[in-house]
Amino acid sequence: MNGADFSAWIRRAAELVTADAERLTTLDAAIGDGDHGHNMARGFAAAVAAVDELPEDVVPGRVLVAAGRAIVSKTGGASGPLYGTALRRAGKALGDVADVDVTGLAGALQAALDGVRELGKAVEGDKTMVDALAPAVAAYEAAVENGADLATAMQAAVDAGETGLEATAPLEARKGRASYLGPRSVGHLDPGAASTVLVLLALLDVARGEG
Amino acid sequence: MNGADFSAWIRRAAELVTADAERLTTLDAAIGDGDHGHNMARGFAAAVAAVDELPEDVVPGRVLVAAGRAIVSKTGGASGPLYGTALRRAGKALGDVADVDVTGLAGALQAALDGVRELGKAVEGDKTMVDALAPAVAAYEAAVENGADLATAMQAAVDAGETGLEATAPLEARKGRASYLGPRSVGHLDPGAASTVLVLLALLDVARGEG
Amino acid sequence: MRKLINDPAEVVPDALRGLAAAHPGLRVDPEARVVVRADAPRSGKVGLVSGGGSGHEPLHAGFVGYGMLDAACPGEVFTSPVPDQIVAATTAVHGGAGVLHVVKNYTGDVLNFRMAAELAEDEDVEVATVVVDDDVAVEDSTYTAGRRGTGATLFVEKIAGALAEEGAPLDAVAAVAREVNDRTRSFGVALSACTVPAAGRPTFQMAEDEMELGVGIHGEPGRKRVRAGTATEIVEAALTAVDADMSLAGSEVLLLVNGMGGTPLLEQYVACGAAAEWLAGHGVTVARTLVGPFVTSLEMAGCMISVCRLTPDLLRLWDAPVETPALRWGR
Amino acid sequence: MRKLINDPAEVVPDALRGLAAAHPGLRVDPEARVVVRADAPRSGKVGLVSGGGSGHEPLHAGFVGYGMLDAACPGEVFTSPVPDQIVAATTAVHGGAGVLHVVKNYTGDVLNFRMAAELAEDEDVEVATVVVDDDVAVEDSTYTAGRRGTGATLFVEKIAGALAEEGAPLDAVAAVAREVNDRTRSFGVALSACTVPAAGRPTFQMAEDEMELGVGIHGEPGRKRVRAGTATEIVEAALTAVDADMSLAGSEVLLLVNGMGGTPLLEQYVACGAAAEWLAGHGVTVARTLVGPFVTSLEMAGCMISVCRLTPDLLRLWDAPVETPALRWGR
Ligand SMILES: Nc1ncnc2c1ncn2[C@@H]1O[C@H](COP(=O)(O)OP(=O)(O)O)[C@@H](O)[C@H]1O
Ligand SMILES: Nc1ncnc2c1ncn2[C@@H]1O[C@H](COP(=O)(O)OP(=O)(O)O)[C@@H](O)[C@H]1O
Ligand SMILES: [Mg+2]
Ligand SMILES: [Mg+2]
Ligand SMILES: [Mg+2]
Ligand SMILES: [Mg+2]
Repeated sequence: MNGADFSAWIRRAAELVTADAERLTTLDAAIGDGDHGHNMARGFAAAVAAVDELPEDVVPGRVLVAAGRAIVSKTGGASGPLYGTALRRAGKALGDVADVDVTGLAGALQAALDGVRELGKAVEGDKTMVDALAPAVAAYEAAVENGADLATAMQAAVDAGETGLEATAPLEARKGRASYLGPRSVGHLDPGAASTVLVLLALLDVARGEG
Repeated sequence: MNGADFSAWIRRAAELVTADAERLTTLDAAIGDGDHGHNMARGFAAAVAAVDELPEDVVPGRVLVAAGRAIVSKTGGASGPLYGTALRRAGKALGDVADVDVTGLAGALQAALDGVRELGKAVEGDKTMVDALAPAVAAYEAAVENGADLATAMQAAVDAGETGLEATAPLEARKGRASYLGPRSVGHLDPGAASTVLVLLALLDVARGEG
Repeated sequence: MRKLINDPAEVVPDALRGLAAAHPGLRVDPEARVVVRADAPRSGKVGLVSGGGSGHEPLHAGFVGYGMLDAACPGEVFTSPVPDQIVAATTAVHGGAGVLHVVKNYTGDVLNFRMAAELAEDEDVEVATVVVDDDVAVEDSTYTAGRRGTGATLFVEKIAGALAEEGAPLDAVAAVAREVNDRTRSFGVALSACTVPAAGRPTFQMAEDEMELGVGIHGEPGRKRVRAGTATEIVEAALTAVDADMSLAGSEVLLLVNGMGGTPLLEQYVACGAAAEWLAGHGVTVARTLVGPFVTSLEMAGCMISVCRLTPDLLRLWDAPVETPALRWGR
Repeated sequence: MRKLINDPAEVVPDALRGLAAAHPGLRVDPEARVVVRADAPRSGKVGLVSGGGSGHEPLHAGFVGYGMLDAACPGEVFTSPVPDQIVAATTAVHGGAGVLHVVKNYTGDVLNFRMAAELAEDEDVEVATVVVDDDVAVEDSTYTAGRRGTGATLFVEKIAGALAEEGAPLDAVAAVAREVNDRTRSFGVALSACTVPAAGRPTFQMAEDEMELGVGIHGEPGRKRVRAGTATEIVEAALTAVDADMSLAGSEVLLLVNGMGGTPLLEQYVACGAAAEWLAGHGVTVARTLVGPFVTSLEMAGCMISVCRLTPDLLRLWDAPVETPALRWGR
């Protein structure tokens, strides 16, 4: 994947979170403050605007760093710094390579996950986006080790992410706004995990050449 | 009528305005601020309490003055000073006579009307309690001149008061809160005129020996 | 009814107990329903007394203190006080220089204050009365009860209070109070009704997408019911009505953007921005601006705009130190 | 939705234009969304910066001024500000003595302020951070995000602001801010939900006769939903929760009876009276009381009670002069 492919990913992610903004906000209203959809749509719109500014031949790493910076600057809320840091870390991990292969992407995804973990201090089971992102990254790496191609590995990541999202329902939130609810947070999906699946889905679309 | 009869009037009036408080308040909500029923109930309850304090053999004039003072002290709003002044003036007009006859009552009713007119500066047609009280007093006096007895004369007063009340509906208010509505006050009965009919009705009940 | 109360019949005394607990600078009698400055009477100083129905807080009790009112008499919710309260307040603040009654122009308030003034004069207290009637939503005429008193009341109480604090005589304090009233116009817009605790249901019905132009501060219906507009449209409607009655162009003004009780401060500031823009666009200089819920109607949503055409003297008196629960600066 | 706004997406800049028009003592940048004291930076003085989602007005922008905050960064309604705003505010008020960030404990606020602090330090501005977490409605634990920051924020900003105004160094200002937070507990009760302009519908549904105990200031659901009670019952529930977490008997306290935005001041005073009675009955001395809508949730009905156990020093700093749009005394 070259810079254009990564720009396509950001654009596709913006389309998906905007299309599903209502659903994300409704999930957030149940256990948070009902703004996750707006935050994601605002943040990724800013990311697209930043990516549009970049030169044609930009390297993948710079695309993700620019997108991440824009999201941090424009989103606010918990999701802004978290998604922004994830993308910036992924971009830094890619360095200056002009063409990213399956293993290169593995390193980037791992870096994104580490960034979210460090900043948010959440572990799996806390009912956060980590519950979707962590299994997705693991599944991607496993698939790559078994020689899968990009599209196949990303499909595995999305499937694992979706399973992780579903698994957040029975959990009691220990991080983020939902944690204030304690037991009352049980029985609802985590909005950030839901948006994480959408962002992974956007990358799958690009890998499939549908972005 | 002796002091006990006038005390009975005040008690009967308190019963009637309390029983109809909801209706008076609803009328006031339409063209005023929706508290006339509460004001009348509160005011006449205070009048009854004051009358209860008086000696057995109290003269009629003192009953009305005491009731009027209590209403002024406890009601507030526009109706408090107006009803209170009406009763106080009527009481003063009666002086110390121990037994009030039909003509004596005529003077008292006239004094009440004059008191309301002076204090409120309203004339007939302004859509106020004057539109019920003025014709009632006139009808009472006419009946007395034609030799009617107390009950008959009071019946005439009540009938004229009710006609006056009905006649307030098409009027545009020029005094009181309802005047702020201008044309929008048309089509509603005046709450103070409605309560005036109740107070006259209470006197009729006493005259009939039903108080 | 979502009310933070105990017994609807006890709302006023219950609130007065809270007022007493929060403000040691006030002498509060919850039973007699009188709120007096702790240092009253101040000998030689003209006393300022106001009052009216409760439900407009901080008006009037929140304006009792140095440089403003000497006493307030809160009536039942939306019902004027009774003469006994007013007489008690008047005698309590009489320091030998007489007392000014600041009365909002509602028949009930006017009549009860008139009776109280007569009774106070029987006790040799000289009383002057200023009737506040600034609401341009009401068509005025000598045959009617005239206009309602709304936002100008705050201006009158602050400015007359400052002059009284300077030691001016009763006639001068009454004169400046009338001057402020004459130079002030107000117009209110409601986005929702309000509920009197004793009644238990809203004083009027209003659809989600409607607004009441020229509403009164007791939830009385106003000039007309129209489709709800933007903040800019609402402010323009209010200022246009004010300007039509008292031309503002070229004058220096005191601006009050008043929340009616149920509208968030965030939105009151949106209205303030629109008002500032409208006034600047019409050649009006805003010398001072006050934004917040000062003259309220319980939890009614909406706002009222009051504009006072200043003179250098009035501005000086406005800026003079004041120390009350709801308005404080300079000390 | 009965909102006094123009475009829901423009509420924050529109309100900031109103804030700028009303308060010449503030330097407001509606686009950058930063509110700064006109006289900033004050050389040698520690700068105080706070911020958070909008919809809590007057918090925080209404507390910018002498003796309190040097700058505020309002985010979107109920959404934390972004690092760019915070960095701009921090550098604008840095007078060489460093800057204290007062942050309410919400993940979004904490993360955005943390990123801003790192960026500001890249520009050689020393930044200390105090995280406010006084809401006892939330069960605390080292594994969770911890308690929410609510009413204590006002106490922290006022008292730390007073110490900074005295010229104390950053570590001392940060220490007193943490001390105030440690000595304060709050509990809120909602009688109705509120509506975020961008969302257009209430954040939660509540029946007429229900109340939400331990509600958050973003309309987050609280501890539990129960049948609405009297003011006395509501206040008792709040103070019992506070007292269970931090025993109050025998201490001298600062009391805040805070309206959530949609509850009339008259009713807030009823709650204040109930609170004063409960505290007196439990051997608590109330040194100072503040009643009004200071930390709000748009038009949510209800109230929050905050109690700070004072020391002589904290009381002195509380009484020190302050001059902001929403809190002013002593000058
Ligand atoms: N400490 C954390 N670590 C990881 N993810 C978190 C953390 N806190 C919150 N989140 C994620 O952020 C989401 C909420 O984002 P959003 O609603 O945009 O922000 P806010 O909660 O500030 O309104 C949650 O659903 C959760 O997935
Ligand atoms: N100037 C006046 N003269 C005579 N009656 C009046 C006058 N103003 C008001 N009223 C009467 O008072 C009634 C309203 O009384 P009430 O509702 O108790 O007082 P308020 O209007 O202060 O709430 C009106 O319906 C009218 O009949
Ligand atoms: Mg959220
Ligand atoms: Mg009425
Ligand atoms: Mg009334
Ligand atoms: Mg949020």
